[in-house]
This record gives sequence, structure tokens and C-alpha cells, in this order.
Amino acid sequence: MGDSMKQDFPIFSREVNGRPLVYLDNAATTQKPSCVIDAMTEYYSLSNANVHRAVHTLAGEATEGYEACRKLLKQRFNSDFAVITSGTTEAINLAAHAWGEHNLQPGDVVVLTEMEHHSDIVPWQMLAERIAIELRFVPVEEGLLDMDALEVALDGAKLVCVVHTSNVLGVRNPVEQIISMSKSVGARVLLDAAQAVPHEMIDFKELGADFLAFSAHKMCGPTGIGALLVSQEAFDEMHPFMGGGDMIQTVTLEGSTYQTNEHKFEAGTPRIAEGVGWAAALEWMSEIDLKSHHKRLLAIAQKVASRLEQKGMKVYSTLRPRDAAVVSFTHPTIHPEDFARLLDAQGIAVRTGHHCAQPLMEKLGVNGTIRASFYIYNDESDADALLSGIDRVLEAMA
Amino acid sequence: MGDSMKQDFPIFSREVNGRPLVYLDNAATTQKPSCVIDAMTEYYSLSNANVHRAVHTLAGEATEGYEACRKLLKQRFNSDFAVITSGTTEAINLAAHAWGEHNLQPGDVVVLTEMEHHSDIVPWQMLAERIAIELRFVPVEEGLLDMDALEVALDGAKLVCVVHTSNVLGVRNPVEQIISMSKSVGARVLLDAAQAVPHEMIDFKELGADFLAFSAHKMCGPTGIGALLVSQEAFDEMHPFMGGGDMIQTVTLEGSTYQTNEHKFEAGTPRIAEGVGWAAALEWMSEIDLKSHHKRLLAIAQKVASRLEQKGMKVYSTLRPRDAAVVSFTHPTIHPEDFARLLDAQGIAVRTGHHCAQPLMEKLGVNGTIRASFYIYNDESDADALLSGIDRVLEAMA
Amino acid sequence: MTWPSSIQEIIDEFQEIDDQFERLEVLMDFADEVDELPFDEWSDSNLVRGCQSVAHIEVNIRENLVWIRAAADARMVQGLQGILSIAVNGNSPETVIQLTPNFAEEAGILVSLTPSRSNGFRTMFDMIQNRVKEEIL
Amino acid sequence: MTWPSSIQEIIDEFQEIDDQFERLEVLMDFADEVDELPFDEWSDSNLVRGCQSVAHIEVNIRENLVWIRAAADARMVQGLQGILSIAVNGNSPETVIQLTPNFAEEAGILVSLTPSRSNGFRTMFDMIQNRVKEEIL
Ligand SMILES: Cc1ncc(COP(=O)(O)O)c(C=O)c1O
Ligand SMILES: Cc1ncc(COP(=O)(O)O)c(C=O)c1O
Repeated sequence: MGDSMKQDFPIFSREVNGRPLVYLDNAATTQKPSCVIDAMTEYYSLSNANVHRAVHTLAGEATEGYEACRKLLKQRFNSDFAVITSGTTEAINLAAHAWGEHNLQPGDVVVLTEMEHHSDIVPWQMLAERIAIELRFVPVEEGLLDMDALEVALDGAKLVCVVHTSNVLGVRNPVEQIISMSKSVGARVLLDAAQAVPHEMIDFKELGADFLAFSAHKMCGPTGIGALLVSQEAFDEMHPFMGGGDMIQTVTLEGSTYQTNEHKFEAGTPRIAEGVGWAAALEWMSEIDLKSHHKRLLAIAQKVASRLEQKGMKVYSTLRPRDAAVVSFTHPTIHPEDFARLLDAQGIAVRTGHHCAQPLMEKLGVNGTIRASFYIYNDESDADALLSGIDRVLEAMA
Repeated sequence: MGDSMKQDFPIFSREVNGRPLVYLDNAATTQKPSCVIDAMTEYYSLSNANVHRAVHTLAGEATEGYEACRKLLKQRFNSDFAVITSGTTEAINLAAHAWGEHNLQPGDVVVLTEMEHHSDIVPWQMLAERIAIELRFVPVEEGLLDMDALEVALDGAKLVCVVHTSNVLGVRNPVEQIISMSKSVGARVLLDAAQAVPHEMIDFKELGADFLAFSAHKMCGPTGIGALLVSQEAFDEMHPFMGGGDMIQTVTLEGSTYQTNEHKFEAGTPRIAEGVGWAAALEWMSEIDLKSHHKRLLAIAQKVASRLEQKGMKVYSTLRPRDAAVVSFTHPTIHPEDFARLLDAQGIAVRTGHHCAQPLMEKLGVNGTIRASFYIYNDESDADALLSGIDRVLEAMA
Repeated sequence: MTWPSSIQEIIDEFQEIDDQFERLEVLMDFADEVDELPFDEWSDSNLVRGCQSVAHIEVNIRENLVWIRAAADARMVQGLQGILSIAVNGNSPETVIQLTPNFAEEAGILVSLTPSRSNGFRTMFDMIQNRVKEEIL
Repeated sequence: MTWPSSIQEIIDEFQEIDDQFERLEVLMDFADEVDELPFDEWSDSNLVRGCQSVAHIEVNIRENLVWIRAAADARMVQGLQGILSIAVNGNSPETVIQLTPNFAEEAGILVSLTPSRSNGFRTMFDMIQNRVKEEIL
């Protein structure tokens, strides 16, 4: 299954250090199928022009290509609004500025968790410096959110920001429950879905969150583009974030009026080629049955995890039925960087370090982990390569 | 000259409405040479990975590719700091947040001009709403900045924001003089160089400005990426803008510390493929003699402008020796959109509308203009096509 | 799909043209079909919103028949209004409500009218239908 | 370029290896060449800044000869420190100042050490030279 899919991805015909590439750094970024690369090449070779407000043919084609991305996003995720950003990080910063700054008062409570990626911590810390909101962090116990502590933390909360699926552990949080708990205290909910949208289908309206942030590059799309989905209620409460061309209706020396749709939040020349590429990725993904891949990959990850434990490593990932196929582990004596470099010498790409989640590392009591993360084009052969690669590392370091 | 260069650009082998493409919308965005398109294709096909903090081979290659862009920017523009953004617009918003918000007090004066692009107006209007600074607009007379009025406006100014070269008129402002006048009152200077860097070589340190903002897509590079060059003094005064991965040193629940170099202002996964593409564009551009192209294109634009005046059109562009080759014009009775659409029917791409500069339009007393903007791959044949295309329009509308 | 004969004629006329320039010329010729809304009757209530250039459309129902008056600064927009006038004027509200704007695509009128302008056509079409619905409901 | 024989030997040793895994194994073997800086002497002043993993280097000049002690949590970083020890230890400050870090590239030691790590090598190299300069100037 995975193997035939690899044929769609040019990168899998390359070798690394004389070995076929075994790419297990998918939580950092995913590879791109030919159709995505080709769509961008075609855009630049045939239709490149600046979008909106123009009457010539290329500009029309460019506008259609770019806006197709928004249309596909709205369709796939069942959302009325899809603001296009440069990625998850900018999407969350947009929410903090465009919504947070105008709807939170000093002393208002924002609930976060210890499992958050830095992108869902730092923007709120910076907002707290600007307008003195209170940040409460829900603790993580044994890799899982402490739901009782969440219940307590929700008291008086105006906004709840939670990572849907952890990039470190693969933990898929009970977001349905978290949303309903949050809604019952009247809080708005932001989900960091960077690791969620690659792995499961999300119906934004049905889910009932107010903001959903994610990046194209983690779902087979290009770098430099992402989105913030926004509920109607939250959209009505948002004010512009960045100013410039395309987001205005009128500009005078005395002041400006803004667009009323998503363009209000997309200042300047948009990410046109990126939009075209992401649209191609979304179309390609629409043919993929994420559910069956999830099942397949989780089984692979579980097998890897149990073999690693047998070999004496500590595995931090939970790998429960809905968790993502991410195996985070450490070896009692081998430094993660040495480990990863010796795997790389065998063509195997894994990631090491704090994974932009230092508070979680602190909680796990480690400086960093080695992380192997699987995606739809991975298969048993990748797991086997990883396991025998690890054996060679263990032998060499024995 | 232009014609042989067109061979480097795949788009020039396409037809529009059955005619060879005549692309004269370069001030909106420029076309991309094969080497730029190929560099991105190659990146996605061979080296795609997330950058920084990783030890595997692909990640190393991706990091090198991305950071090469920064290195080339610093070299080309002689700057100590090049913060990578998604474009001119984000660069100016970055300056407004990271510098303006932390270095301006209520009542402080920021000087702008009536010639600014919306991207250099709206961010400052939004800042004025946040911290009650005073905005002063230097008037435009006959298409040129009123330098006496600037002198007066500078009194007490903390920051001066000027468009280096106007996207509507091609006017190249006396930025050297403006910088020295501004510096003599102790003001920092931001130049909107979106239209400048494509047309002339800029030595940032020699020029002496504090901020220089521009976009890759207007200088043969990809969409979705741009830069803010910053002087050492201004850099030291800047605080982080967006928060997230890559811009931090440490994150704890209590607070975070930040990187000390440009990464401090680049939160989240950067525009990796875009950086690779821009690096290729910068290398390609390094072989181009902008001065001789400028002379050549200006002569073409001057010829077009005088022919248009003969045919009864009003030309707003000044086309003085250092101005960019931009011809903005209107016809006494034909609506700009009808005009542009009839040109497009002949394969000729020009832009119409307010060009994201409504205050300037107001000053010129028009709703919009038709704009033909020339770039290094354009040549006499494009000008001839435009002129005969215009003749056909005039005949049809007579 | 079959269309009322007045519309079918328009479709046929456009489909005969290969050249985009000529197609636009024909489109502009339809501007003459507009019953012009005089400048001093332009108002916010008849302004077409979301159109790039200035456009106004006023919808009247007299003796159970729909009549529009319109104006626009760009001649091609007037041309679109002319085509809409042919499609709408003198028809019953029920007929107008059942029209779909697809004929413009079928005719190739919208070929190379960029999204913003073809949306302009759609916007004007929708505006007419909404006004008619408001009147008769 | 010619190198001191101790360095030339390292270059030769690395250049013989084709396999990246073996190259890294050899690199780690050089960790044994480090005169280890004990944990309780780790301090801010001997911390290598800008290195991803924890690394410390202390530079001493005794009887006009340079000696370094070092430690790192990752074994490959220790290996790099071992190589630096061979290049530096027992040489005069003047010799050390004139060294360039290029030999690491020539040896292919840095092949597939990603920029962050090869920068780590450079950072450690620069730190040693700067300390030596501070001492003798
Ligand atoms: C003078 C000027 N400033 C700013 C901009 C904004 O650039 P971007 O849309 O790439 O952010 C442009 C281009 O549209 C411009 O011409
Ligand atoms: C859970 C999570 N949140 C946020 C991000 C940030 O995404 P980006 O770097 O694309 O902005 C990532 C990816 O690094 C992530 O895994």
C-alpha cells in the first residue's frame, strides 16, 4: 500500500548516504506528491500573475487558482471561513491579535495545556504581556491531559487553546469533550490542529470549535502556507491584524475601511503559488482514506514501540486507538543526537530534540527524545529499516 | 536583449487569447526564470525537510538552502540583518509591531507620504489606533513629493516611512536626501522598496535607512516570501512580533526567552522552498546589469508615454532619469477596465484600478489608471505590441 | 438545456465568434439594450455591491411584468446589463425567478472575463432575482 | 594545503572511509582523546554557546603551550573535541592562532554533519582561538 504510493513522491527515488531514503520525520513536515510539485511548476510557467482586482487573463487564472484553495479548505473541513496564513504559527498569532486582543480584558483567563507546541504558548504569553490576561496550564500526567485539572482550570475561562494531537507523543486529546466542557462555561476554543488534519478528517462545524489552525506542509502541501478556520461567531468578533493591500475597502489619510470576508485578514500579495500547490494537495488527499491509513500506521508504530521497549528503550508515546503514529523514545545512555546521526548514516530520517515543546519535555523529565513519525506513504519496510538501523546503532555503541 | 532573455522564462512561450503573451504588469508581480522554478522543484523532489535543530541529511540540506537566501540577501544589499517575511506587507507590519509598538509613545510623530502603497499606510493607521501616535502625510504635487512640506512635517518626527519608488507613477523619490533630513532630526527611516529593489542596486548600509522592506515576487522570485533589512541600531530596539517555534531559546510556563539573531522574528516553520527559490533568483539577478536595463526600459517607457499623449491620453508617470519604467495613463472617455480587457483580448497584460494607492488616486483626481510596467525581459517588441493594441482599442471605441 | 428564444439568440450570436476582441465588442454593443437609469436616480438601494466598477440596477414590476433600468461606468458592465435586460424585461416574476445565469457561460460571454467580473455578472443576476422575490412574496 | 602531521593523519584516516556510519564511529572514537573536564568544573565561562547539545571547553596555557579540557553530552561532539585536542594540545599559542578549521572539511569529517553541528565545530574552534588570543594579548 505505502510502497505503491511512494511512486507518487519523487523524493523516494533518492538515496541518503548510499541507502534508499527512509523518511520518518513526518511530524516535522511531510513529502510532496508529484501533482503538488507539478501544479506549482505549471502555475509559475503558465499563469503567474498577481491576484484580485485585475482584468487580464493571467491574473484571472491566478486568482482562480488561489481561491480554489480556500474553496477546497471550506469544503474539506466544512467551514464558513478559511483565512489563509503562512502556517499554523501565524494562524495562532492571528487569533491572538485579531480576536484575543479585542475580546479579552486584563485578568481574563486563557486556558492552555502543558502539551502545547511553542506556537500555541508563546503568542499567548506575548498577549499576556500586552494586556495582562491570566494563563492557566492544564497539567499532563503520564502523557495525557489531566481532565479533572482542566475542569478546575475552566472556571471563568474566556478562551481555551488545546493541541488536538501532540507532535511529541501523538496523543490525540479528547477534543470533543474539551470543547463541550469549554462551551458550557462560555469559552471560545482554539485547536492547534497542525498534527490533526494530516491524520483524521475534521468537520469543523460539527466539532464546534471557534478556531482551527494548521499548516499545508504537514499534509503534503507546500511550505509557506496554512490556514485558520473560524466560526461565524468568532469571525464577527475579529478585527484586522496586519494592514496593507487587498484587506481594505477604502483607504484615506483619515482612516480605512476593511473587507468583510476573509480577505480582511490577508494583507498584501497572497501566497499564490502556495495556494495553487495546496489546492492540488487537497485534491490529491481527497482520494485518500485517512481512516484505513491511520489503522495501518498505528499498528506499525505499535510494533516498533514494543520492539524498542524490548531492546531497552523508553517509549513516551501512548499509541491508543486514535493517537497518531508517532514513536517518541530515548535510550538510557545513547545521546539522542548520536542516535539520530547514526540512523541518518543509514538513510533513516528521524527527529531529535525538544520538538518545540519544552514544557512537555520538562514534564517528561528529558532534554529531548528521538521521534519517528509515520505518514500515509510509509509502510512495514520503513519500520523494518528503522528497527534494523537501530540494531546497528546499539551494536556500535555497545 | 529582452527577447533572448525571454527564453529563460517558460511563461513567454504561452499564448493568451491566441496571441503571444505581452506581459506589462510587472509592478504587480514579475515572471520567474526557469532556474527559480527548477530550484523549487528540485527542493521538493530531493531535499524537502523541516529546517533547523535537526540532524538528518535532508534537514541539513533544507537548512542550508533556506539560509543561503538570507546570506545572499545580506550580500546583495550589504546588510547585517535580513529578517525573512512573507512579503513587503508583512515586513512593514513587522516593523510597526516589533519596533513601532515598543519605541513610540502616544503623541509621537510618524511621517508618511500621500504616495504610499496601502501596505505603508494601513499598518501605521492601525498602530495609531493602538498607541495614539500622530500620522503626518507629506503631500504630492504633480506626481512628486513636496520636499518643503516634508521639511516642515519632520519637526519632532520619530519615524519616517517613504516609498522608495512609486508603484503607480514609477517616481523614484530622493531617498538619500530624505534619509539625511530625517536623520538630522533623529528619526528612524523605513523605505518601502518593493518597487526599488527590482530596478536598482541598493547598498543598505551606505544608504543609511533603518528598515528596507521588499518582496521576492517583484524581483523574479517566488510568492510568499520577502524581507525586512534592519540596521544594527534599529535591530537592537526591536521586540518579537509573532511567537512560536524557532524564534525562542527557552520556553517555560512562566515565560520565554528569545533568539538573538533574525530568527527571533521568524516564528514557525519558515518559507523553506520559497527561500530556496528566492536564492536562485538572487543568484540569477546577480548576473544582470540593472543599470543598463533601466536605461533601456526607461527609453521604451518614454516612447510609449509620448505616443499615448499624442493619441489623446493623459499620462501620470514622470519618467525622469531615475524613475522606473512605469506608464500610468487614462483615456478621456474609455473606462480603464474596458481598455484593459480589450488589450487582454489581444494578449496584452496591463493593470487597472487604484493600484493599492487610493490616497494618491484621490490626489491625482482619478478613480484609477491603466498601468503598463516594464521589466528586464521586456523589449521594443512589447512596446510596439502595446501601441498597436491600443490603436485597435481606440478604433473599436471610436 | 433549452433557453427562452431571446436568450438562445444571444447564445448563438456569441458562440459564432472565435476572436476574444470581437466577443467583447459584441458584448459592448448590448449596452444599447439597457433602459438607462439616470444619474440622479443612482442610490445606495440600487447600487450593485461587490462589483469592481460602479453599477446600478433598479427592478420594477408593472402589471405583473419585470422591467429593469440600469447604468454602469464601464461599457462592458453595461453590456452585461443589456443582456440581463433582454433576459428579464417583459417576463413574469415567476419566469425571472426560474432563470439560471448559466446561459452566460454557455454563450462563452464569460470566457476570459476574470472571476471578479463574472462574479459581477452573477452578482447583478442575483440582485435582480432577489428584488423580484422581495416584490412578489 | 599542508597540515601539521597530527592533523594530516586525521585527514588521511577519515578520507579512507566511504561509509558514513563508519565515519561517525571513527569520529566517536576520537572522544577518547579528550582530557575530560569534570562535571563539577562545568561553568558558564567554559560553556560553548550556540551549540545544540551541552558542551564545555576550557583552554589553558602552561609554559607557553596550549592545552584544552573538554566535555559534551553527545559522543560525537566529544569526538570533535578529541580532534580539536589533537590539533591544539601541546602547540604554541601562535601555532594555534594560525590554524584554520578547514581541515575538518577536507577530511570529510563534516560530510553530513548538518550545518548546526558543523557550526558547532566552528564555534568550538573559534572559542579556543579566542581564548588563546585573550590569554596572550
Ligand atoms: C510600493 C509597494 N509597496 C508595497 C507593496 C506590497 O507588496 P506585497 O503585496 O508583496 O506585500 C507593493 C506591491 O504590491 C508595492 O508596489
Ligand atoms: C502541534 C503543532 N503545532 C504547531 C506547529 C507549528 O507549525 P508551523 O511551524 O507550520 O507553523 C507544529 C509543527 O511544527 C506542530 O506540530
